[in-house]
Amino acid sequence: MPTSVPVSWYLILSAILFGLGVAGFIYRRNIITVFMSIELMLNAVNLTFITFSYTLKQVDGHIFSFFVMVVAAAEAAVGLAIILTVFKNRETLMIDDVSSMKY
Amino acid sequence: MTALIFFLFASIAVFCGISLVTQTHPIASALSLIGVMGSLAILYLQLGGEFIAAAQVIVYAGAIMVLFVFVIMLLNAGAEGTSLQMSNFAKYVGIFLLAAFLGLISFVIQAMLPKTEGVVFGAFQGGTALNIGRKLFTIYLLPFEVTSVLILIAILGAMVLARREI
Amino acid sequence: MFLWLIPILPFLGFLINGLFGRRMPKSMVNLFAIGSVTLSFLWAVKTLVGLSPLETKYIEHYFTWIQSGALNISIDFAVDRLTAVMLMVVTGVGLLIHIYSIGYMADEDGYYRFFAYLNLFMFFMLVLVLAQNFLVLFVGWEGVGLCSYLLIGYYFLERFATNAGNKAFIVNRIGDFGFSLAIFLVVRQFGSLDFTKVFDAARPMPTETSAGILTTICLLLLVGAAGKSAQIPLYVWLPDAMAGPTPVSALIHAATMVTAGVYMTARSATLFTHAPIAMDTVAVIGLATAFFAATIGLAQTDIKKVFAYSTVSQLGYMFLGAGVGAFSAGIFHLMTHAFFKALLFLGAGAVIHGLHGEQDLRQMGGLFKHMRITAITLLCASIAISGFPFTSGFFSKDAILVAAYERAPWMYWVGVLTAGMTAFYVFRAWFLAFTGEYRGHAHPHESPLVMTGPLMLLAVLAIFGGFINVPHWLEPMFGERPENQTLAWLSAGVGVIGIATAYLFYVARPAMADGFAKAMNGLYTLVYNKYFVDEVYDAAVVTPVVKGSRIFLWRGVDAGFIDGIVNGFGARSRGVGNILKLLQSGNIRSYAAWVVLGSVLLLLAIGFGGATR
Amino acid sequence: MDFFILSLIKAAIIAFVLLTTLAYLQWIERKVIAHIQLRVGPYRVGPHGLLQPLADVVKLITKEGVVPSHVNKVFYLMAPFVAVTLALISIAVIPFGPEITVGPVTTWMQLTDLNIGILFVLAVSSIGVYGVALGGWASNNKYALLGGLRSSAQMISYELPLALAVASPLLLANTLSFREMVNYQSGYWLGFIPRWNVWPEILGFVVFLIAAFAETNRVPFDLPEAENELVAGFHVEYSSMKFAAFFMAEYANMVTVTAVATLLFLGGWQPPFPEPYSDFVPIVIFVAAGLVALYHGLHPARRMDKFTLPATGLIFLGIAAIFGLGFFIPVLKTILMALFWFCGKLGILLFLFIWVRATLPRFRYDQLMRFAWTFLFPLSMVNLLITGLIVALSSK
Repeated sequence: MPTSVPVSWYLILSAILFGLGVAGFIYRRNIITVFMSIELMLNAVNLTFITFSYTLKQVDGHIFSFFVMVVAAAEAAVGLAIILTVFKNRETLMIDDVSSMKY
Repeated sequence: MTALIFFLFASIAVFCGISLVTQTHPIASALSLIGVMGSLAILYLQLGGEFIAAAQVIVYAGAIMVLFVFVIMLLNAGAEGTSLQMSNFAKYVGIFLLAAFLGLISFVIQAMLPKTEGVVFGAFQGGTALNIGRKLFTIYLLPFEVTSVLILIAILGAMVLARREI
Repeated sequence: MFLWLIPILPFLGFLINGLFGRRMPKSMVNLFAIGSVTLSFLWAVKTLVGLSPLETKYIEHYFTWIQSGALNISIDFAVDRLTAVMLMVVTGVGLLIHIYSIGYMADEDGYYRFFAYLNLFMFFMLVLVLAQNFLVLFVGWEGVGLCSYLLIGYYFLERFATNAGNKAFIVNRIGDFGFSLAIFLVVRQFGSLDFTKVFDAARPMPTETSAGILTTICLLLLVGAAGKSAQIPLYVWLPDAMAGPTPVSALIHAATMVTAGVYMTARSATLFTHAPIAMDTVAVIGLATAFFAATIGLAQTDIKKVFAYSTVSQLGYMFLGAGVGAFSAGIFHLMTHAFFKALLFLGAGAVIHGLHGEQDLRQMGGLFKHMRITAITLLCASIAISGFPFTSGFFSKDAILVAAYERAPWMYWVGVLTAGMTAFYVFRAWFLAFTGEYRGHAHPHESPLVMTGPLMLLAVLAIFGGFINVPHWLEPMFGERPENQTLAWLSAGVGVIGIATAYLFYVARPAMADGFAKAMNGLYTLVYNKYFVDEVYDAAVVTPVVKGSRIFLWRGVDAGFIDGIVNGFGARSRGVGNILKLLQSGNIRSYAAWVVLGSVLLLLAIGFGGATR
Repeated sequence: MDFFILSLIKAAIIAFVLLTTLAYLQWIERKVIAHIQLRVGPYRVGPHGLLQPLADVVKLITKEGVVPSHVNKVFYLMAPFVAVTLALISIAVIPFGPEITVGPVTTWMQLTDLNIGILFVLAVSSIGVYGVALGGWASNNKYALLGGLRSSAQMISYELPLALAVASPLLLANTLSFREMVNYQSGYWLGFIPRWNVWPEILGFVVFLIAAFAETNRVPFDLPEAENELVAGFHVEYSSMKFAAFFMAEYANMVTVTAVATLLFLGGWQPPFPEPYSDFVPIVIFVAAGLVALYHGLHPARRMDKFTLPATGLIFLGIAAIFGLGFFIPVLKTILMALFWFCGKLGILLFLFIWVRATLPRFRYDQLMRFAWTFLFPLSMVNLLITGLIVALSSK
């Protein structure tokens, strides 16, 4: 067991989490779960921001991830309101059933 | 010690991430996501982001995910049903492709950052609330204000969506 | 010193009146319009008192406006002695005219609009005057042009008013084109637009005996100045500009805006003195304009037209002064001219107001007993413009003429002749309006105090304004000027002769004028019709441009080519969209899959690209 | 590894004291409410029911843990665990006193200090809602679900004014660490008014207290467990130790918020009187209490008093003697004085909680939400603005 891990491992962890988020986004059919997959991807990106911030010894990455959080909060507020509205009108949370927005 | 913490929480994060994708019930997924966020917060701490770790817990786990759980409970969303409507072929090929892709990315990352020294706790002290506040309210003042407007718009949007019969 | 307060105050007045004036009572509109200008005037006075004796230039830097490469243009305001004179003229005369307008515009529609425009004009004029670089000056320059356009077309329901506005605007564009070219050349030559930097760089340059870069710049500046200050050949818009309300004619088209060209020339004196060819051109154009416009003025029957041509003529004097190197005399004449010409216009306005809109001199006469104050104040202005000894015109005009004599005696003689004509046509107008029998049908009455008050103040200034020794005040900037008592008295004498002739023709022997006109029938027709310049321009420039635009630009380029491109793009896009829309399945997960596919391909490309590099 | 041993010792002390306190807090609550309502409260087990908590613990542990068949087992079992863990964890960053030196060891009377201690407490309290929400949802019972829903909505709503109220003293003191916050509040205006944040931040203090009542699901904001509407709300399906865990979590939360209030607004362990006088206060109080107890022991009203009251009096006198001993041992004095004042303030605030529970009726749910969003939130906002203005004006 090494006493410390290289920075790149954090990035790989982030990539894994991002990949899992993508997989969730594509495989899952429940809108809420899909939404949570997006949050997982955002979190993965935040991890890279923090990691690079550490590598470059600059605090800017923290601020970016702070902004990501704020945007995620706004997104969650609006997104969940949309989900509520969709559920109210269609009685479903399955994403494949909500497909009338097409050509 | 650093490595131990990293492996512990990284594996928790990955495990919770897999659980998020594979659990059939949304609330289980939500709790898995909270697990990911919590372990990421620990990793942030390790990387010197004490403020952002606290913000991660407060904003993500404490506010956003509570909202998710709240909505799941409100809609009383049940399990998704066992079949993901995915043929076995797609499932296994997908998993294989994902694994292959992640391997590729890992390889690229390792190739791009070949000789980075290990992460040491405390090597970066710049993530204090003081430093972040300094930057946030000087260089990043405009983005900050813009995001505050964005939040305002989001609040209004949520209110409109929730209130009116659409 | 908060120089920015001086222009900003009228701007605030403009904002308030422009945005809310429609719903405000007139007293409120008055309060904001007059109040803002009053405060601006007081602040200007306070600033100048605080800065006196103003030996050097006082500059205030506000912020960087344009930063591009080596070019750095900032918003700066500055005050030196030249600006001080202009500031006093603009805010002082402007204030009087604002007050006068309360009475004159009392019954007009769009009262708030008028004052809003007037305040906006004050703002831009003050920006122009306070500017510390060419670009800010240009902003003010264009702004006053805009306000001039808006105010000429103030009666926009009348066809001739909008036409006159358009004419003024378009003719000014030609001048502005020259001015912008001059600015570009200044940037190219000096790398800066800041007055101090440009002039400091120009000062050590040798005087150009043949056409060089400075001469080019100065000639282009002259084009701009000729457009704004109505010099040959771009003077045609000014007489038509009389379509606007009379206070506008007084403020913009006599006292302030049209003198911007003179101001700009004086401001660029350093450049001009290094380009003698340009100087001579300025002088010749000024003299020609002065003479030419004066002859037209002899035969006009519209009282405002007479004064309009008089303005063109007097502006010619100022250019003559600048052209012969007597910048201070030019500025001096600018100031005195602002007094007496504003007075002339305001007096004419009072007459028109008293006659319910009548402007034709032939429909007036014998008004002296009906409107004594107006008559007397107009008389003051008339003797001032005639150069009667010890009135303001006497000092300023003679300063120019003496300087012209130093340069070339023939210029002096032409100038003196013009002075005589000036005296003649101004007094012709006065006699026609105020003496003899009343020939019109309206019921003349004296104007209210709010109008006569400014008239009386201006009358005092017109008579005694000459004792303000502006040339001496400006000496540090433009050097000393020669004096010559004999020449001065000579030109004054010619002025008196002009007055006497007018008296002879229009009071003592009224028949003589008609007889004279009949005797010189051809010449009279030519002059009466303003040498047919408008008609020539119309045939030579306007008609070809309009026809060419209609046939080639509109039908050919716009409808055929540009619309064709746009419509073609639309049609192609629709075609492509018809195919691409098949991707829009409405299934979000398939969208996501596409996005993932795309990003994976990108990543792979980056990965392999990075590997091969 | 000195650090680990030291931390372990401190953790053990704090855990022991805290858990005992939690148990006895419930006894105190029952007693106080009983006396307010003119009852005697627990009386049978031990003198004046003093051993009641012990009996309760024994009862709860030995009771059969029923897991209903319709629940979602994993989350059902997880919920009380989450609740109690999160409630206890934030005590780790609460300092009880200043730095002390006992023999060779110099340490703070605090388990661990974070630069962002206050944020840590906020973070933990913000995820504390999961215990309740999860319990309500996993019970698969409509009353429990409603309780869980109410609690999530209520806790996220009241967290806003809470956080904003916390932000004001942070602005004043310019720090996120509890220690520095307390240090900032040391000293006296005019020599006798303590420089506590509660004076400039009286509005923030009131907002904080109200929001704290809601955060801890206490009366008058105990909608999640409103007995008469929801039977018992989110913990209706819980029994034995799992039920006790929720209870413990509630009391632990109370202790935490009162401790935070003490540290942020009431000067932590700083005495309210200048140094020489404050040292005598505890001795006087304990001696007086001991004498009163002895006096009543000599004139017993009830049978047992003959024995218990003199004993209590003697214990009080003994405590006074220990305080007196502090005059000769500086370390002891530092520890005792800090603990005395900190616990005194804590006790007063806790008494306030109990008092309010005994007197105020419960809100209706819509009133509760409207109160949070249309009154408390703007009020805390205004307070923050005023504080910011004060700081901005006085910093020059």
